[in-house]
This record gives sequence, structure tokens and C-alpha cells, in this order.
Amino acid sequence: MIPLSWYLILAAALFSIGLYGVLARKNAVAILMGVELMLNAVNINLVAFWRYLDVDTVAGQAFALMVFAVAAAEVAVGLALFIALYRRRGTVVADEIDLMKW
Amino acid sequence: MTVEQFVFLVFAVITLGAALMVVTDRKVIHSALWLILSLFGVAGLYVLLNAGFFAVVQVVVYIGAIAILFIFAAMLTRKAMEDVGPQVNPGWPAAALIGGVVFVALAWMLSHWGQFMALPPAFADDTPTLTQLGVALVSPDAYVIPFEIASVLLVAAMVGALYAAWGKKK
Amino acid sequence: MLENWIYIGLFLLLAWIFPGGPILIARFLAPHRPDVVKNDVYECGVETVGETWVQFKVQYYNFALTFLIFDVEMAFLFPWAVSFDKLPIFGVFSGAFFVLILFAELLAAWRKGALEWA
Amino acid sequence: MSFFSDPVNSIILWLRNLLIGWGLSTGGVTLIMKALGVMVLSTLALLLVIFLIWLERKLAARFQQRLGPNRVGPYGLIQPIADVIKIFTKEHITPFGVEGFLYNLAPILSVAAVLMLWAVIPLYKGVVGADLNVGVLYLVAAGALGTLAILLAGWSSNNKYALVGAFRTVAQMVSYEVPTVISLLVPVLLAGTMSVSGIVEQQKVIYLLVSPVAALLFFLSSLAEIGRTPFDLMEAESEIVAGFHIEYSGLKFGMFYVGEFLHAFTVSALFAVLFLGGWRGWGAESFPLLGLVYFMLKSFLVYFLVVWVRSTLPRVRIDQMLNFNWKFLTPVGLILLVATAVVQKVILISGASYGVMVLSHLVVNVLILWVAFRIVETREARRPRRQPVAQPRPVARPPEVTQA
Repeated sequence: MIPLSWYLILAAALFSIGLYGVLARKNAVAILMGVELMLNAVNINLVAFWRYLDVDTVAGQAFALMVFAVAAAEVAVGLALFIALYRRRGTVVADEIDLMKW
Repeated sequence: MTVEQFVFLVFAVITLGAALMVVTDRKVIHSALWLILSLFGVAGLYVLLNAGFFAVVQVVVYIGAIAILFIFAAMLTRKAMEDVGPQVNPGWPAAALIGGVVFVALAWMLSHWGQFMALPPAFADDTPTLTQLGVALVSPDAYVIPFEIASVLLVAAMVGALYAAWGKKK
Repeated sequence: MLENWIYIGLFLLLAWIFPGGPILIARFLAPHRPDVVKNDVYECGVETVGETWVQFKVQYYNFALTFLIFDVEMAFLFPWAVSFDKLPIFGVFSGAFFVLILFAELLAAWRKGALEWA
Repeated sequence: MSFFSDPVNSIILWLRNLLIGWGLSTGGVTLIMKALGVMVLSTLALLLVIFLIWLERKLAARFQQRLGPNRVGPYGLIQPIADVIKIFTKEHITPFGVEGFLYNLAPILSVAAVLMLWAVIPLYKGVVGADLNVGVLYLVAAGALGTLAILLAGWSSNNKYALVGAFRTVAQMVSYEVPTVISLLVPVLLAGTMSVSGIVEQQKVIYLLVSPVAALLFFLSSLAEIGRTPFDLMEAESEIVAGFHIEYSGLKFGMFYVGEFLHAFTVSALFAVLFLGGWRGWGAESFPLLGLVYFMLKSFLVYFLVVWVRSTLPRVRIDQMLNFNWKFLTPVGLILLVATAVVQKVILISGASYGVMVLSHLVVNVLILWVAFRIVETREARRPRRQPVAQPRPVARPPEVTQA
């Protein structure tokens, strides 16, 4: 039997890897992938809490489904912004995008 | 070491290994492909948690749509010599330190939580979790508000993304 | 429930052998005489300089994006469809309303011309 | 449960007793049995492809009033085997700058994705690979793997044509997955379960009669999903020089070919299972093997339809194809979903009989189709179309001779 701690540790590890990806990568699309990893870690925790703590109510599953919608919306808008940015400024490197208006 | 634990470890290694490659790979498209492998690992974890519906939705939504969107975006925003320079910010050791500290803090905090070593309750194979989820999603006293707001959120995301990516061509 | 997923897991493991095996066998059967001209990238025109880098139209992104939004919508609708006969009338109309909101979105994208291929 | 009425289950039982006789643990026995099941199913599927190649060439020939392969063996039956041996001995050329691992992974993934579809299809009464309670969504997931394989192939062969071809194909397959998923929702809604064998059991009246528009939607969008004419853009020779599998040769190209053929038959098998009642038939309950005959008959009937469409219709341009999808299939699908839900609930509340439900669904479907075609006609009429005005054609006439 797998205790709940294994899932929590795994999710924490995935979260911190995603955090490192967000902080360290230069390319904006790669930063978005780091955010995607963090959202997956949250999802693992939600489903694990549903399975281990209250199997009869579906609170954990409903929350995880909402995280899917938020992750999809976030990726859609984020990548659209980077494409528009690339067309105007010709760069996707995060630290070159530092002016609000140019 | 039962079979279930061994399968869990296999999926954990796949997920974390691919996640590490996502953040450390130089070419953006390679990290997108590593992301797909990591999402496969997470789908396997959902199977172990008896959440078959989430495993399949994860594959359909994440690998079928979001990963393809990543690859499209990576192709659309690629300059010829973009992948040559250092792919990591100069302060990347600090970022690695922050990641490590966050992991240790989370692990320490969680270990002091009461239910940390909780064992999974018995799970009858035919419990209709899917029908319970379906009924809960639309029943007024459970999750119908977030259900409708999720569709409005999707509409807003699509309108915004189409407008942003479309630009002022006309 | 895990019984079936073991079958799917085995399928994932063993499904590689069936296309992979013949390819490995063909590696021995087929002649192997590479030379410079034969190994050239298939090209009718000027050699591609540097990496394959092709400027894409934004249309590809529009369609992938619209597919993503409708895909997530379907993921929400499957539990609703499975538990359909246990739902009260209110549940049916909330699901129908969910679909109509995204139908309105499809019309909006159509009118704004985001679905054109031009 | 004699051998003739239900061969597969009796073989399973016999093998299980044999293995337990050898003293293996029950867990180990089920593992071995399932592995054998996977092996047998995949081998049968790949052998079936060789027969399909022959069948398709014969049918396509018959549609064009010619004979098709009949030299090698009786009626040319050995022809596909000769082709297979030939393609085994073809040299495989690996061009420069190719991403080694991904380049070889793509053909294997494209065939594996199609093989995985067979895991949930019920062959007859008690026999299905894995009776998943999320079977229908698993089918969509396996389809998504196919799209991924094409993207990998196009990107890893480091060739401009392959990349553009892969992106056009993925754009087509991705946008046609939306109507496929919508039309898959209708049988799930009617049957109340997502497991494919559950849907077959619920189909007292085949869902083609209950919801013809969903069946039409599923057939059209899966035609585009497998890349068959009229949505044949994948290997459109005239446009992108054979699309994404341009840098593949030898058996790797053969594997893409096998994947496409198997996908065509698997889609017709899915149509037979979801909309034509799979193994259901008159004697199927009592004599299970008859169910297998019904299932095969229905699948080959739909496969004949696919080849018929492939032989008659011309290829469609990519913008016409995407317009057709986003401006006809998806709106009709969404409206159909809402209409089916409302009608189904009204009938469940009013407690009418099964026949009334079928009839009302049929009426609503025909109504939706009629309204859709009415709208399309009015839009077509209003579209400004360049009228071919009959200008007098300049005729070589001597210059006007002014009457003196």
C-alpha cells in the first residue's frame, strides 16, 4: 500500500522543479512550461487528497477538473501574447521584454 | 516492495526525470517533447490513484492539445540562432537554491502534518466516481457555479488569445 | 478497475514490439550503402542553410487554440453525459447552457474571421 | 460454453487452468494471460492489414472498371505478401541532420497508437481487451497519440517540406478531432456509460437510427482523421511532395503506410461498434461466435464505404476543408448535442416507451439536418459569385466594309 506521503513528496519535487524552470529559463515559452509543471504538481496533490482523505465526496476531483480549465486558458493566452510579442519585437527572451511601451 | 509501489516508483522516475530535462534542455522544442513524457508519467500516477477519468483527460487535454500548442508556439517564435547562447539566466544557481529550499521547506512542513502517513481507504472497484462527479458538477448545491464560470473563462481565454495572436493584419 | 489498466499498461509496453520488430529485421535484410548524394536532404532547389527554419502563418496557432478550448469543454461534458439519467432537469439545462456559451464563442470567432485560412 | 459457441473464453479458461496447474501465482497468471492477449490481438491486427491492402486495391480497381491485382496467386491474393517482402529488402536512407531517436520513434508510435485503439473494442459478447469505464475517452486519447506521431515525424526529419506538411496535417487532424469528440458524446449520452462494451450492450436499437446526424458527423470527421480522400491532404503529391513522411524510405515508410491502413479499418470498426451495434444480432446472445461474424460484417461494410468514398470524390483544398469543419460540422455537432440532451431528458421524465424515444430522436435529427442545409443554401445564395457573363467572343471578321 502506498502511503499518502509518497504522493506529497513527489508533488513537492515536481513543484520545485517547475519553480526552478520559471526562475532560471530565458526563453518565455520555456518559462510557461515551468508553470505547466507546477500546475501538474497541484493536480497530483488534489487527486491524492481525494483518494486518501474523502473518497465519497468528489471535492478533490472537481477542483482538479477546474485546474485543467485554468491551465488550458493560461497556456492559450500566454502563448498568444508571446507570438504577438515576437512579431512586434522579434524576441521571446524574457529579460529583453522590460518596457511597458516602446 | 509490492508491485503497486514498484509501478509508482517507475512513474515517479519518469515524471521527475522528464521534468528535470524540461527545465535543463537547451532547445525549446526538446523541452516541449520532454514535457510530453513528464505528462505521461503524471497520467500514470492518476491511474494508480484510481482516477482513470483524470488519466485519460490528462492525456487528451495536456498531450493532445496543450503540448501541440507548445510545439506550434515554439516553432512560430524561433529565430535561427536563438538556441545558441546560454539558455539560463546568469543567476541560475540562486534559482536552483530557491527551488531546493522550497522543496525542503514543503517536505518538512508536510511531515509534521497529522495525516502525512495516511493509508488509502478501501476502494470498491465499481464505485461510480464518474457519475458522482457528473452529478456534483451540475447540482446547484455543489459545483454548478464553477462549472459555468469555467466555460466563461474558456470563452474569455479564446477571445483574448485569438485577438492577441491575430494582431492588426486587416 | 486496476485489472483493465494493467492490460492497457501491457499494451503500451508491448505495442512497440510489433512495428519495431520488423524495422529491426529490415535493418539486416535491407542493403546499407550510404553515400553523400544519397544522404542529402530531399530538396528541389537551394540547399537549406543552417537549421530548418520556416516562418509560419499564424493560422496554425488559431486552429490549435480553438481545438484546445473545445477539447477542455469536452472534458467537462463527459461526466455530465455519463451521469445523464440521474440528473434533475436543472442539471440538464446547466450542461446545455455550458455548450451554448461555447457555441456563441464559435460564432464570434467565425464573425471576427479568426477561422479563415487566408 | 462449448468450444464452438465461445472459442476465446474457453481457450482462456483452458490456458488459465494449465498455468495454475504449473503452480504459478494467480497474479503472475493474469499477467501472462493479458500479455498473451495483447500479443494475439496485435498480431491479428497486423496480419489483417496485409489482407486490407489486397482488398483496397481490388475494390479501388473495381470502381475504376479494371481488374486489380490478379497475377500473383489466385485473384492476386499473394500480391500483398510479395509487396511486404519487397519492402523488407528496400534500403533505408537516413539523411543528414536528422534527430536520430525521434526519427525512428515516429513510425513506431504511429502504428502503436492505432494498435492501442483495439484494446477497448469488444469482439463479441464476453470478449473485450479492457472493459475500461472511460473507454470512449481512451479512444480519443489514442487518436491524440497519432497526431503526436505525425508532428514528431515532420519535425525530426529536418526538411522544410516535411515540417510544413506535418503542420498542415496536424492542423487538419486537430481541428477534425472536435467533431469526432462531439459525435462520440452522443452515444455516451444515450447509453449512459463510457465503456465501449457497455454502449454495445445498451444498443437495443442501433444508434445509426436513433441519431443519424451523430453517425454522419463521426464518419466524416474520422475520414479526415485517417487522412483519406476527400480530406487527403497528408500525402497530397501535388502540394507538399508527400507531406511529413518525405524523408522516410524502406520499411519505416512502410510502417506509416501500415498505420494508415490499420487506422482506416479501426475507424470503420469503431463506427460499427458505436453506431451499428457491434456484435449485436439475432443469435448473438445465445451463440457468441455469431457476434464476431456480425461485427466483422459491419466493419467490412463500413470499410467498403470508406473505399467507395476514396475512389469517387476528388481532393478538397485545405481552406475548404477547414471551413467545412469549423463552419458546418462543429456548429451542427454542438446544436445536436443540446437537442439530444433536451429530448432525452424530456422522454425520461415523461416515461415514454423506447420506441417513442427513438422516433423523437430521429425526428429531431432530421430537423437539425434540414435546418442546417437550409442555412447553408441561403448563405451560398447571398455569396457574391462571379457570374460568367456571356461576352460576345471576338470573331476574326474582316473590318467593317462601309457600305459605299
